[in-house]
Amino acid sequence: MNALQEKLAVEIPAEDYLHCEHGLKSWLLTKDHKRIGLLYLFSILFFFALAAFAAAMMRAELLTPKGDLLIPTDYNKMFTMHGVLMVWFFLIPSIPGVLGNFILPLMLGARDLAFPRLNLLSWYLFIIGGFMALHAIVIGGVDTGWTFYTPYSTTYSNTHVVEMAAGVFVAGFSSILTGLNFIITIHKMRAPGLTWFRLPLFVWSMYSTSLILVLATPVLAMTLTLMAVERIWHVGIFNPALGGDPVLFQHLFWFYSHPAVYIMILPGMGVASEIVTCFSRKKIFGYEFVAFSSIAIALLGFLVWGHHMFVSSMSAYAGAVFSLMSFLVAVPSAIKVFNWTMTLYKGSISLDTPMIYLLGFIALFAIGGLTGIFLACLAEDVHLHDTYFVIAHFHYIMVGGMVTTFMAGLHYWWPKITGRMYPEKLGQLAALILFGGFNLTFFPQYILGFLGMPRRYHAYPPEFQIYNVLSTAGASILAIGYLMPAFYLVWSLRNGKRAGPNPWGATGLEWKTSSPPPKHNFHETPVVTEDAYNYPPLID
Amino acid sequence: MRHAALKVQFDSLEQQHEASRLGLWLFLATEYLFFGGLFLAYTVYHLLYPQAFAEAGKHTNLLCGSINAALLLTSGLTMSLGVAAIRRGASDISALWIGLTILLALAFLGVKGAEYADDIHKHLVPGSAFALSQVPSAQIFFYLYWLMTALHALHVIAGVGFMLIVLWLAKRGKFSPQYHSPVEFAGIYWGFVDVIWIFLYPLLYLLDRHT
Amino acid sequence: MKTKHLVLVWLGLVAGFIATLLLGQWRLGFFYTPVAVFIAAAQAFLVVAFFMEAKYSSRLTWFFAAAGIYWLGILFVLSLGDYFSRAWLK
Amino acid sequence: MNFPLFPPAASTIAPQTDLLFIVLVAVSALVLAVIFIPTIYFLIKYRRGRRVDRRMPELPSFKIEVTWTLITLVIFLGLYAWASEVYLKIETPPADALELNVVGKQWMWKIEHPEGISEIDQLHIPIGQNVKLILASQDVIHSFFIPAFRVKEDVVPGRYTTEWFCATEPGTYHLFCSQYCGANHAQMIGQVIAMDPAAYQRWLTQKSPGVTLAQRGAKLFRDLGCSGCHMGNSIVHAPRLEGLYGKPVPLANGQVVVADDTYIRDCILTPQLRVPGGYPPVMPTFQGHVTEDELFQLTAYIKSLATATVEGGQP
Repeated sequence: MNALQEKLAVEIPAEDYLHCEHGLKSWLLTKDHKRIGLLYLFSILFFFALAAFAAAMMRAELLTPKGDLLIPTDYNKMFTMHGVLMVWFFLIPSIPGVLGNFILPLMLGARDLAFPRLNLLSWYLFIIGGFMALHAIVIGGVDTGWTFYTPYSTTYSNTHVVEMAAGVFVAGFSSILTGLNFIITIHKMRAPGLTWFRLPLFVWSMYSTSLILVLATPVLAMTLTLMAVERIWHVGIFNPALGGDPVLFQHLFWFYSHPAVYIMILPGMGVASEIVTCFSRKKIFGYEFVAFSSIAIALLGFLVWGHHMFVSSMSAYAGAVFSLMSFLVAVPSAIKVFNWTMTLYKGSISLDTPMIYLLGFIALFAIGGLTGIFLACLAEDVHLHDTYFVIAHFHYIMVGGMVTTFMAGLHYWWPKITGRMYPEKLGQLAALILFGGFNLTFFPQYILGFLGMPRRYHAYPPEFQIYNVLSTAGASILAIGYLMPAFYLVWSLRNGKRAGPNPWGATGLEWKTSSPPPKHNFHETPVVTEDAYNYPPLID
Repeated sequence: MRHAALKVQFDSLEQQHEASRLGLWLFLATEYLFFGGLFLAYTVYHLLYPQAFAEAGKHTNLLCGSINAALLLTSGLTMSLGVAAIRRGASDISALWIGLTILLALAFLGVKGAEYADDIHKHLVPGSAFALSQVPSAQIFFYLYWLMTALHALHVIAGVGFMLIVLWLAKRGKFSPQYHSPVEFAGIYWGFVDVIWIFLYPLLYLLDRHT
Repeated sequence: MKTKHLVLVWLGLVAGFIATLLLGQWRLGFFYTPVAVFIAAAQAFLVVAFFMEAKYSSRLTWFFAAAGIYWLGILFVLSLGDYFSRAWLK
Repeated sequence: MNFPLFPPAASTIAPQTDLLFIVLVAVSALVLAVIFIPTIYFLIKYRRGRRVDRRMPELPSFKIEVTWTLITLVIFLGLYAWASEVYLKIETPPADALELNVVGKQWMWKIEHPEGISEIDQLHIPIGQNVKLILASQDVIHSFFIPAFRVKEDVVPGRYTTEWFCATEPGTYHLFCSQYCGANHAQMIGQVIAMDPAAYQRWLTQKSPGVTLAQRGAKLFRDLGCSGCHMGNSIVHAPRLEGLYGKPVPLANGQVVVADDTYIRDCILTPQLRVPGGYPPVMPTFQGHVTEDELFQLTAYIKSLATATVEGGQP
């Protein structure tokens, strides 16, 4: 980019994607990936707020050992609502739907995704699915847990299971179409010169994520169909009275739902690689290893689902195979963490808000990943399975990992999305509060789990109380950490200082266009001549 | 000059065509994983209850199933001939072949409907009035039979819809030897519908048929 | 693609269909299913390669087609692994 | 205010899994140190604006990558092998175990002792003795979890699962249902009371109802009409059950199965599934007519016939 263009871009671009069209219709019928990304942002935040409310109710109930705030059924509906909304309507679409949609075509130097209309359809399917799930909650709720285990879901629960499953089913097709769109875009829409090994690592991680979205989600769709038909028809293949095996449901369910965990964490890892390099002004250490570890996670991640079933009466030999695979899938994650750490070496590190979130992520993800090893250990899992240890572990991965990187990415690309900077000091403070609150909420749950407190209990023996009190206290702090950005980010929309095309001095094509970008991203198709993260060498 | 069918995000018709075709193939990969759940259930219960499956498998309508297999295999040919014709620029002949494919598909659905009526008449619907309730787990076979064939029939219907749209576009003169992606895609999709039936046929109609 | 080739492919499919049908009348018992699935796989290959024109498409097409089969294979092998080995430990 | 860190450890398995746990914690702490200490050091040393030598030396990065991959892999494989070995112990009940029957139903546990004692939400066991639980569910999936023994197994409707342990310390321990099972899942809890063998014997004699599980099964066997075909001089050609339990049974389809608890259960519920060779498949199903408790009673009765001989007539 020459100096004149640079100067032009700093001035407010008249034709940016936010201002080129006006009115509700221009948003609801948009095919612009950037606007669709924002549609996703608003919708997932809405579902996040609802799911967080459910979590708050649960934490309040668990302050005391007796079940005194909610009746048991309502508590069960709360954790089901929390799980379903968080997993399918917040975590899975969060980074792909918002940041992936917005940033991926920009990073590739493309004018849009390969199938913009399909992209809009994905959002509508997501919204329809979401409102079907909400409808199920409003008309009385569902009490099966997000896992829908048979035969409870098919025969014994008298709540609105079918409606809820239908909502998830529809949202699943939204995931499939998004993943498909991303894969084809990455294959076919790269700018000239942008070879595979020049791609930013965020693109690699989105590619791996999309593979899982595309290939695992259909199995979930079929599993939920089988479950719902069995519930409606009163006959089915999971019914033990007909010779059916409820454990088959678990195989099918976890074939999707374990890889789904990688749908949630892989995009976060991609964001991490972007931010670590930008704020240490360095090439990533071991680019190929980080890139291929994403693919390895996508491939190996499909071989480990049985570790959710070690005590389900599955064969012990199958358990041994699944356990081995679970250890192996942890290796690529470890590689990534080591590489991020090594990237800091001899860097020029600046602790801006995204970087603070990101360092928090590395810590939380490391703890979450290591405790995953506990659960992959067959003998240890027998004791820890279905206790709060599992809850703590996956919240470290999903909230500590995914949500923290989502916040990191949102702050990192916020100037690109809106053209404005947020107040830096407040951002840093919020990131620290989030880190502290998170640990206080979830670390005690590891101990609770080891002591033997089962999950999904609304009442518990009194000796567990102290850790539950700590956890609830932490949740209150965590809530502040989440609410702060909601205020200062909105404030920045009008009052933030103008960002210019590249406020962080980062590499990557998304920073080579104006902020906010024009409707078709680039005035001229960019040509790539260098590797990713080609920061100038640091002397001192 | 940009071709009228070239979308803004693409640079050339070739890029657009290749992207869309890959997208379709990837979509079909999700489709067979979708069916995969059912096939897995079928395999598991076939292994657990071989006798029940053999016994229950005798009661499906072999004649209807075989006619339908022949119809679908042939429709695969007619559809491919339709694609080959449009590529030569013979859009009228192409429309004829696609029309014939639609007729074969409708015949398939007709036979399937008659077969369903017969199955219902013979109480082969799992539930309290199930005819083979003395055979343990025979209900599982028929439950899978109904789900698999119904799901396949839905795909046949979707395929017919796809082909009707293609015919309508062809009638409006949208296709040329340079641009005829929708015709080709309808052909690919129809091939998938064929493949599913190729697997369903022996699994549902030919278990233990010797007399 | 030439009409002649397409008709040949169709004849191959019909041959597979008749083989499936005739083998079904034989006393193969439980072994019928693997044999029939093998024939079906051959037929499916013909359809995918010729009717769906994968043979004349880019390698990426094959990659996507194979990816789905690979993941389907994982689903089958690991799930069935459980069912086969359940009786081993008593 | 106290902060408990360890649950009571009161079975032979507990010290083994706890050792594994401690090693896992130590390995985790080590890995975290390897990540956190350099990170913090780099953050301070290479803070932007500080004047330090930032020239990147030529690192053998491929070797570094391979090294830490291999180290991770070796540690993981070691942990894997160790944990799997302990797991196989947990999953393999010893042959000499005292067998108790457990039925889980929404939302209670019912335990049946062979002596005829039934307990609700309480499990009395002797210490120093291997105990094997045969678990059945009347409705949904439950899970029988005793934290102090570090064991748990899902209770799956439609079949039996097993769980075993050997208690080492007398005391009262928690019993939890750990697989979500509906509204009152959190109330599906109870106590495991581990006792000295002598105290256990006293408890048995004190609580004994005078009728054993097998005797209750025998009554049921007559009431349900089973004896009409399987006993005495019946006109129906049905297999005799004396001496059956634990023996191989040739089936009509040529297979051979061992007549264990699962086989007996299957024969009562789905008699057509595995018909013994030489008998017509005429037995009606008892699916829906017998509860899981009753199945245990009938099985106990058939077990008690294992050493009996057929009276009057050929088998």
